[in-house]
Amino acid sequence: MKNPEEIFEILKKEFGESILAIDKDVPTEPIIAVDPMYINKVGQFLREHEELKFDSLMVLSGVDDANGTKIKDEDETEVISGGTLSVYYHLHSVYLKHKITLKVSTPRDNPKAESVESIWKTADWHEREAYDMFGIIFLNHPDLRRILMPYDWEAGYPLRKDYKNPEFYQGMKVPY
Amino acid sequence: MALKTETMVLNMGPQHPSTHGVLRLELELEGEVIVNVKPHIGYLHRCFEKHAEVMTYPQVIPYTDRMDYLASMSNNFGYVVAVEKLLGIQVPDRVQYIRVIMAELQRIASHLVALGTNGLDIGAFTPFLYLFRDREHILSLFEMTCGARLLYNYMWVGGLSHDIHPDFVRLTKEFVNYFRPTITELNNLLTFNKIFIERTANIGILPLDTAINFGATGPVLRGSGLAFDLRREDPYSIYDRFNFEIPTGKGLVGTIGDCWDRYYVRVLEMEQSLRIIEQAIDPIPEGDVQSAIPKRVKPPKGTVYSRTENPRGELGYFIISDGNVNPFRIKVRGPSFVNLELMGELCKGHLVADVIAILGSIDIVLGEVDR
Amino acid sequence: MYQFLFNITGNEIIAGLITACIPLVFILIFVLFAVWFERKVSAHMQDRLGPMRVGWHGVLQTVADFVKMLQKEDIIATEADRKLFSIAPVLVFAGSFAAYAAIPFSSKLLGSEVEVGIFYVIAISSLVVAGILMAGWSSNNKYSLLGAMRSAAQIVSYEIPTALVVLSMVMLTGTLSLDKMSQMQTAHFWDWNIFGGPTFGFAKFLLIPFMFVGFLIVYISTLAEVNRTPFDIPEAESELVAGYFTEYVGMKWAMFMLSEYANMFSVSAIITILFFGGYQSPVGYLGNTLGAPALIPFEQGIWFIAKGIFFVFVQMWLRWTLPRLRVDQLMTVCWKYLIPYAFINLIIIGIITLL
Amino acid sequence: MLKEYFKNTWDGIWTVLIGMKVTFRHLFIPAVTIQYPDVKVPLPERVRNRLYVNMDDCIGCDQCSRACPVECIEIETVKSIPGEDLGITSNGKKKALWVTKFNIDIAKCCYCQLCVFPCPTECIYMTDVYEFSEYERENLIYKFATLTEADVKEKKLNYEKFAAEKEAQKAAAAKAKPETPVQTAT
Repeated sequence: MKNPEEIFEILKKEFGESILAIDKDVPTEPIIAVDPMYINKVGQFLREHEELKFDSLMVLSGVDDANGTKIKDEDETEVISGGTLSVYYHLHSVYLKHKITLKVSTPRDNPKAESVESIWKTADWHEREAYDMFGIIFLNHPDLRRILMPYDWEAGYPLRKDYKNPEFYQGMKVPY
Repeated sequence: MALKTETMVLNMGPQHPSTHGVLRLELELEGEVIVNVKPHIGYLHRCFEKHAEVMTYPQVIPYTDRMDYLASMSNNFGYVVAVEKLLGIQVPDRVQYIRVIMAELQRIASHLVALGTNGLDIGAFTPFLYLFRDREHILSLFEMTCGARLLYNYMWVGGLSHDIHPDFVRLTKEFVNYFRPTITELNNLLTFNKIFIERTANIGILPLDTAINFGATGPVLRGSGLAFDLRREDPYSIYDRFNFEIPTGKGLVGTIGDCWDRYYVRVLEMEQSLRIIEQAIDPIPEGDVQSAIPKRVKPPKGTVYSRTENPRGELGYFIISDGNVNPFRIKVRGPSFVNLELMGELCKGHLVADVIAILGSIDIVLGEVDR
Repeated sequence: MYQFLFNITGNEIIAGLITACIPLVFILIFVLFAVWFERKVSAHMQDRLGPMRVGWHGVLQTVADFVKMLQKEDIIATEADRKLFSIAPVLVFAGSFAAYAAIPFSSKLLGSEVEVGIFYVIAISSLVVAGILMAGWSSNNKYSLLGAMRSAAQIVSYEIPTALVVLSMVMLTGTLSLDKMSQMQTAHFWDWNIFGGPTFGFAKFLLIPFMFVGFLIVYISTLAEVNRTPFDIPEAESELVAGYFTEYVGMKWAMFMLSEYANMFSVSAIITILFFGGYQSPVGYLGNTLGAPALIPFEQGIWFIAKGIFFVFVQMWLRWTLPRLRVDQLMTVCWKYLIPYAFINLIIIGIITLL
Repeated sequence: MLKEYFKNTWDGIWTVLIGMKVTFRHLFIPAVTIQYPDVKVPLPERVRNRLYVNMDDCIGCDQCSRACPVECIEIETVKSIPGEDLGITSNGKKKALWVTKFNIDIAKCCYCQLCVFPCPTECIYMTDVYEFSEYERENLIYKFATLTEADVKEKKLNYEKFAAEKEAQKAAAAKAKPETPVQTAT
């Protein structure tokens, strides 16, 4: 049973600079920020390490931080440029009964992160949903396609803050 | 020269009598044996998360009802516990007791549907109707307290929308006494029926480590033998005041973790819920259920991930709030969404008829899968 | 019956037609009754009320359904193989209707007193398989194809246990004709074959357990032949939507229903003849006591139909209690359980009849 | 192996008979279903079906339409002129707004009852009428406003006239004020 600070120390010792920071002040749970390209190694380590043994990934959620600059282009629609799209990993150890939250921030223009599908099988659909809703591309994911939206939905990624509904989808009027 | 055979692709769904909603299973068949299953979801996607970003916190509650429409009370419970953790407010005991009773009644009602449809998929029509007749009693209890039968919007942030009806306690006790013998009747009729056992034992065996790796939770995980129940693991509300066992799959008729075990775990869980209701129904303290409801719910900046034991598994709400009235981002971890990934794993090598039995035993609700 | 009509009309064709029409009329009436009966039985078994609106307790419900079927538009799928698609229901109904030719309803009213009655019935009832395969193949739908293949395997493989048990009964009674079999089991119910047959003596008591086992085997296998639960895999709603008659609508679909219920009665009729004394009444005839022998054939007819309907009720009772077997379990039940038991039963009865 | 073979057969027969006993018993248990159109289930008093607004209590405060998650309540109000008397609501509040339009689109309503709680005069509440299906979707938009078209126009005109007068007075007062300081300056 380890609390997040100890886990952060172990990770810092193991991975050094790819573990960026831990912010504890925000209420209810400390979050460890990790470099997007090392998340699968960190995940592998967290699962194998006998004191940690994070064998189940509870949830993997994409978030549009909307911290870029807001530009108003011609027909007054807001387009956010710059800023980050981040992915939160909530891990839990069934046998050692402790939890940890990892965060990965990827730049908005080409959001890329390593896929953890090989470590926790449940990440397969969660990552596909994060891709479908935010456009975050997970490298070497078995089949990264849209999961909830229609497969050929090319009007962008719905859950982004600056998403605008397309007028028509295959000839059908979208806003009812 | 071996006879060249190619696999036949059979599309089961989205309109199919036993896919528990609009789910399309793309089966690759070799004769009747399944080579590969690819579930296609998204037919019932109503963008709950996009809605949640433009609603205020109390207005999101009717939307959480509609996610897992067979267990709306538990959805409300999960969301409300998350927001209260974020706000850091303490809810009076009367509300806690009523919430636990309502959540357990909802668990029984949801299991009744799960068991009924599981039996229906395998061909047993009558138990389905007996279980729905029992479920009517629970629905009328809910209707008496909050006015609605399926989508309640009953649990509010910090309290409840209505206080319980004066003769709610008496009727719940009546229901508990009425319901126990019907469980044994169900066991006689379906659970220990040789044909039912033949159809579900040793089918869709889920070993424990794949279950954990796939993130399966709830009766699906407990069917594989691990006593992992959030009401005991990570007790929220006042579940630590009640003693109840956590039934797990013991492989009575087949190996541990097969369809029959998942089915039987739900039957035993109904009895445990009855025990909790009995322990919780008497000591309901007096008090006003709407005292702790804040006038304007404006949580501080921060994130919370709270998870509760929904009848189908671990229902998690990951809420990010940036300090103003409507939430910045709500991500819902639906248990059915995660359990459905097991289909590809469990159905290999089985027959078409088994896919239905396995899908019935995993018990998914498409509203929660597609959100 | 045929002889009696031949004397009146003097012309074989008309006499033949009329004797054929009697079972047809009986089937139509029986099906109207049986559909209503099944809906009421299933309703009350499930704490429901069943049809209540059309006529007293929904009695005219089936008539209403029949009229609805009549005015339904007859749709044939474009890619469907037209000719096969239309012949299939006719063939299926012909298969089950032809079985009634040899079934003796009472001593007077029996189709054609053909000597090889039971042999004929078993042969003709496997004509249904061809009809089902045609239906499955011609509706050009994956689900119906799967359903038809399954039902062909099922009906063919369940012929064997039925034939074995029928063989053991023929060995016991010594005749193939259904009519003679019924006549042998006369007077009291303990003379029925289920209780060891008419000849009194030590062999009778020895036979009773094996007769009961034989009855169970033939009852289970005829259930499978008629595609009733727990063997209704070809039209398993939860897997194959509706099996081989998914694409059928209106009158063609009604033909399938007609043949299913006709089959149900013909199968229970054969079981009553083999084991429960055909049209013989268990307690003697009212006609004898009142001294009006002309009354006896009607009484026999009533007894026969009553026994048939009782077994149809048991089939319905099973349908609303049991789940459905999987296809390969269906085969194991038949080949690994029913056929071995039927063989042993056959051998033992053979030895006993020699005593 | 043989023992298991006979056990399977025995199980097969015995469990089927138990199941049949259960269903046979249910033949004699009275049915629980009712014949719906003729027999109707009595609904509890807190039931939430069709919305109803008692217009003489409504003060047009727009609380309910703000609380509605699906925005199916549209309210338009016109301020009243001081002289007019709009009457008192049941709990003694003085009404100050003419409610010219009060539409509830019951087809969009999700029956969550969030609008009933914030209403200060409890004029909006849910009745137990559940058979209100219509042939056209437009009929599902319930118009509760009690003012006729003519009234609405008249009220608007009054208000515009009054607003214009007030505007004129304010302009005049503003003009009057700068004159006085000018005098002192010279």
